[in-house]
Amino acid sequence: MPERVGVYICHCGSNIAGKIDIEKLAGFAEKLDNVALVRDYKFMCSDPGQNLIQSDLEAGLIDRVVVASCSPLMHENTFRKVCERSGVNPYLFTMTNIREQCSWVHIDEASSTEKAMDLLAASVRRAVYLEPLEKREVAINPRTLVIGGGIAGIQAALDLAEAGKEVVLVEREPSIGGHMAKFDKTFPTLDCAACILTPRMVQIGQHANIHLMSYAEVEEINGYVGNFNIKVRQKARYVDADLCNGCGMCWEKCPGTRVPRKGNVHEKLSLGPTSSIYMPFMQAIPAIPVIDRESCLYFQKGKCRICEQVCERNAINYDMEDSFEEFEVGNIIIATGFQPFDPSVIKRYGYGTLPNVLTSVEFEIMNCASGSTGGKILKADGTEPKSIGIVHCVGSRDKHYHEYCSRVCCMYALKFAHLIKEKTDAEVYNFYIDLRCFGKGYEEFYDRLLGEDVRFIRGKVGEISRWVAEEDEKDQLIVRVEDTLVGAVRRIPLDMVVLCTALEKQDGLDRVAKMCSVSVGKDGFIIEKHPKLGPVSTATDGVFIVGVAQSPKDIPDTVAQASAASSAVLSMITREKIEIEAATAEIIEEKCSGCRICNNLCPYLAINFDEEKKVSIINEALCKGCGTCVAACPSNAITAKHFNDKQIFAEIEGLLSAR
Amino acid sequence: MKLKVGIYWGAACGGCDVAILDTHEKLLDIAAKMDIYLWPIALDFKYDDVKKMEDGYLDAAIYSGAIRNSENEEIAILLRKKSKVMIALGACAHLGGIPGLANFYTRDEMLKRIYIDSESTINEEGVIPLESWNVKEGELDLPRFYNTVKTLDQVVDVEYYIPGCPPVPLQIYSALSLIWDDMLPPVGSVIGAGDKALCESCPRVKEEKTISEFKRIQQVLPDPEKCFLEQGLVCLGAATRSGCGARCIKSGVPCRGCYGPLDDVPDLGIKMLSAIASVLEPKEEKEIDDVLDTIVDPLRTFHRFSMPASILRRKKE
Amino acid sequence: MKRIEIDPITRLEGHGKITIFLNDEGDVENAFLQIPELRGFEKFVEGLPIEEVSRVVPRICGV
Amino acid sequence: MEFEPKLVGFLCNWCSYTGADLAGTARISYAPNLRAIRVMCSGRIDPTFIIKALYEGADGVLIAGCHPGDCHYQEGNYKALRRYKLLKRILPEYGVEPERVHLEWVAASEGEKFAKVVNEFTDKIKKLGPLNMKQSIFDSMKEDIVVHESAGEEKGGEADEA
Repeated sequence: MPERVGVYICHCGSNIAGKIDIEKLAGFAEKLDNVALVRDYKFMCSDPGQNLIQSDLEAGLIDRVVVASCSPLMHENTFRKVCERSGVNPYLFTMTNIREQCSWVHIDEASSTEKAMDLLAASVRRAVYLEPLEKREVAINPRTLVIGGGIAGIQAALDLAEAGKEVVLVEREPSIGGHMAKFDKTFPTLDCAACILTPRMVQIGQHANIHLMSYAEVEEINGYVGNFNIKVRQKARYVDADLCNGCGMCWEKCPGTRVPRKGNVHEKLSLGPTSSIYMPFMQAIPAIPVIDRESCLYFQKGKCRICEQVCERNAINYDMEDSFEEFEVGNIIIATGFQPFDPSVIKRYGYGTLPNVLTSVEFEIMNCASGSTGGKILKADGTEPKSIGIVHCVGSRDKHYHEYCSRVCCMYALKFAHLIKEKTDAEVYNFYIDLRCFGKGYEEFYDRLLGEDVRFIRGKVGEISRWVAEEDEKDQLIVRVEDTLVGAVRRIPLDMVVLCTALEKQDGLDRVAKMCSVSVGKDGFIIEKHPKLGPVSTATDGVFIVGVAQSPKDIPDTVAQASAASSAVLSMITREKIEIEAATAEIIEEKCSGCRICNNLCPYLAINFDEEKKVSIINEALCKGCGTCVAACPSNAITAKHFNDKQIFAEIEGLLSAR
Repeated sequence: MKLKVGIYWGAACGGCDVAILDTHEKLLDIAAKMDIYLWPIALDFKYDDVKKMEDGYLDAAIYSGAIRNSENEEIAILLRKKSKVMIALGACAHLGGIPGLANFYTRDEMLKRIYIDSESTINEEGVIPLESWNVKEGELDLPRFYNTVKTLDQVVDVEYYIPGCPPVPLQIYSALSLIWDDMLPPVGSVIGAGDKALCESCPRVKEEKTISEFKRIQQVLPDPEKCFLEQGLVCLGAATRSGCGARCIKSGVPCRGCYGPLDDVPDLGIKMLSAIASVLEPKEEKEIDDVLDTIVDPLRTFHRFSMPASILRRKKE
Repeated sequence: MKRIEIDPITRLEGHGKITIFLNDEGDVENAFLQIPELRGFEKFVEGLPIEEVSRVVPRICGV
Repeated sequence: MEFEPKLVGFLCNWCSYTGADLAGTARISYAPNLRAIRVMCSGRIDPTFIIKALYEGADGVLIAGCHPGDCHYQEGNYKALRRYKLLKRILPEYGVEPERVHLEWVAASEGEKFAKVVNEFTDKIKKLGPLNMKQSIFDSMKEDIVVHESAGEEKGGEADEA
């Protein structure tokens, strides 16, 4: 029996009926081949509208459904569900967009109606070739991989672990903590970063549900939502984590220097010990030192082995090699954070060539009570600065570097100003473009700073130099800036300048993105599934992004996202199963010649070559149905379900069939 | 009962007929199974003999060659009438073949080049062949030279296709044996060839493909073990039906698609274009252009044998 | 005047027909050999890459 | 009457189709000549579709996908770009002006751009005039007929298998 198509035309109140001659369109539809019945209704998406379709399907009058109404992005699901309820495969339905792409955008009624007729003819022809598709489900492994052990990863991992789910937390550095561990205070509440972070780090280290892999990197990710296979490289620490008790004898006696011990204050900036065997900082988790091969005398010159001699636990092992661990997880959370922009590329700011020009990260370390200056703000020569400039937007909001706003600099610049005022008698200048104090308590913090005798100059700093004019400026930096509120170029001598550098995508983020089959945008950050409705999800099911991996953001937003992602993961785990794309591509083995044209076209690595059968095969669980391989297959051995050649040819013919 | 068969050639080179002869001793089997009622290259039957047959008298007509002129079409129509099954033999009848390359030109452009501009022809009056010519004894006529070369199935219904330029002799034999064994597949099928693309029977090692430059065969010494396409040599094997035994490939030259497209591929050339473009390396427009610059004469390469059978058939006038 | 057509001429490569006119005495008055076959390689090899020409022109005659 | 071209558009679901919907939501009016076919990704667009559309009567074909780097499927749009570029190169050999096939990147947020692209493309094709591909193919064969009819019944040169 030939296919019987039911055509349903929606008036959408006057949204469609006001511009399209419904009667004419219905009359046209009736004459099309395979059309069994045509109905029109005020609102097809309403219950009575849906019931029209349902009763026709249930009465067996039709076996294909075409609804001419709004965009499929609006109501495709609604009508698919109607089909399902009526016991008909939802893929036997197709939609004609005569609202968004017709009645709403064309002025003339005659041409709108004509266009609607063409679109409808295309849908009807397409409908004839539609094929029922099976819904597919995959089981979700309840274990989760969190990549990155900064505050984002810590929060996400703890949320999941507390809910009783297993987590593997992989951190590239020897300790978790990330950037937050380097901070002294956090804005705008000025609470001590270590005081709020350290307990959480300790929890991570001790949690029964968390397998912490520090000093480790994800090497490979294969598989798909619910079933990812992970391979992690555990880099060699040269210290046996099971034996070490973190006594500290090794780094006290180590003659090697990872951070120069000589030199000025700024050259010696460090959070942890400066020796070759070191702890990144004293609260590190795990509290196990690591040997820096580059500066270790034994690795470089072949002798020393002092740490080995002083270690009472015999934990030092110079022969340790990188090892690999493989495991499976159901979901992945990318929490890789950021790296600070390197301002030395902006030559006119003199970073790296002029003394006393510091980046914000260096300034944070200097402020940190456990750092090498003991939290004191000092010039390179060890004296206290009398004046400090804080330059905003270094590398951010700048077409030459990053167009985006890094979102945190204004606030940490204010925090710096406050800390300087608290710790020194220095004068503080903030050079800003705009002050963006948009968070809870942020504007109030700015207000507070205004009362702390901090100067604000609105203007982008043009140059930082040593062009001193007078004797008392001789050790100073000269900042030239246009004060745009006054309308004059100012020349300000300062003892020290802090550059508020942009937050950049973390080094290696592209690699992680590629492994997870997610896209990065122009700015280098991972593209979320939807900027508003899916900010922590990605186009790849089971892969989530939190914190700066998605875009620059501050700690509260990062933590909120981390909890959002962990809740999304929990929702997946609790479901136990997930429905995956039914409209995938399929290789017909009997037609595949094994030419391998398609093999590296798949962004999801869903296509593999079966060496025995000499044919390519698609892992349908990985396939997202983009159809790139289908268009490329020179022998049409690959079909795109729901978008196959026959369906699209029928649409083309329908669109162009003369009326 | 022996089958009654007519063999004819339209715009062909005779290679298909020779391929039938090249079945060697199998020819004896063919002769045992079939009586031949027309075969201009080998036997002396005239058109009149065919016209005198009852309609449907022949069990099969095997037609090689493209439809290049009205005589080709006329005999195709005649044979169609006189036989139960029509078989297109070889690339020309199947796809238009090499004569189909004329579809990049018009009839007038062709005739001018051949009869007037030809370096070896003295034709000061610019005479081109006439369709009829009165001599004092009477009227002579020649077939009309067509503007557009057609495939056999564009002028008559065709039941089966035996592809190739020329078809592999053994494949012809096995295709013919389907007739006498009464095992013919559904009408419209390609017989005497494979169901997959040539890569299936190509002995070269195939890997993932990324092409950053195309080369011409004289510019490189190709690695005999490796896929041509991966070495930057345009090869149509991936889009071409197998069955030839990879004879070109084994002789060290890439495939040009004489066996035609696979089932459900409406346009071999355009499909190959898609496949090749898909595996280019660059992403930037300028770099893509640079790579594409290295493909010489793309359309006539992709449509070497199949222009008349492609969707657009010919160059628009 | 009698007209005899040998169409096609057979057992050779190519297409042709012969038209013979006999006079009333039955003698050949005139005879014409007509070659209706033309495919136009002259034109369509123009502009082909040189390495491809050697793969196209064998199709002039396959016998 | 002014020539009103028939244009076929192949729009990717995530960017360009959404962008076209946005033009609707924002009620940005544009030329009614384009009829869109939705595909999931511009990478799905087989050049055969474009040739087919031209054959079936389209005067122009528009391909629209996500901006480079923004593809929902990571790199489908690059494949679309490469195929498009190679296709454009061969169109003149079919006697078809390459301008009749056009590719644009239209993001989901670019409703206005979509409208502009359609308007500009419509104008461009109006200037080029009708393509009439199918008709011209059959017209080219109008004279290709059996003239002497010494065998069989006359069969016209026009063998439209379609």
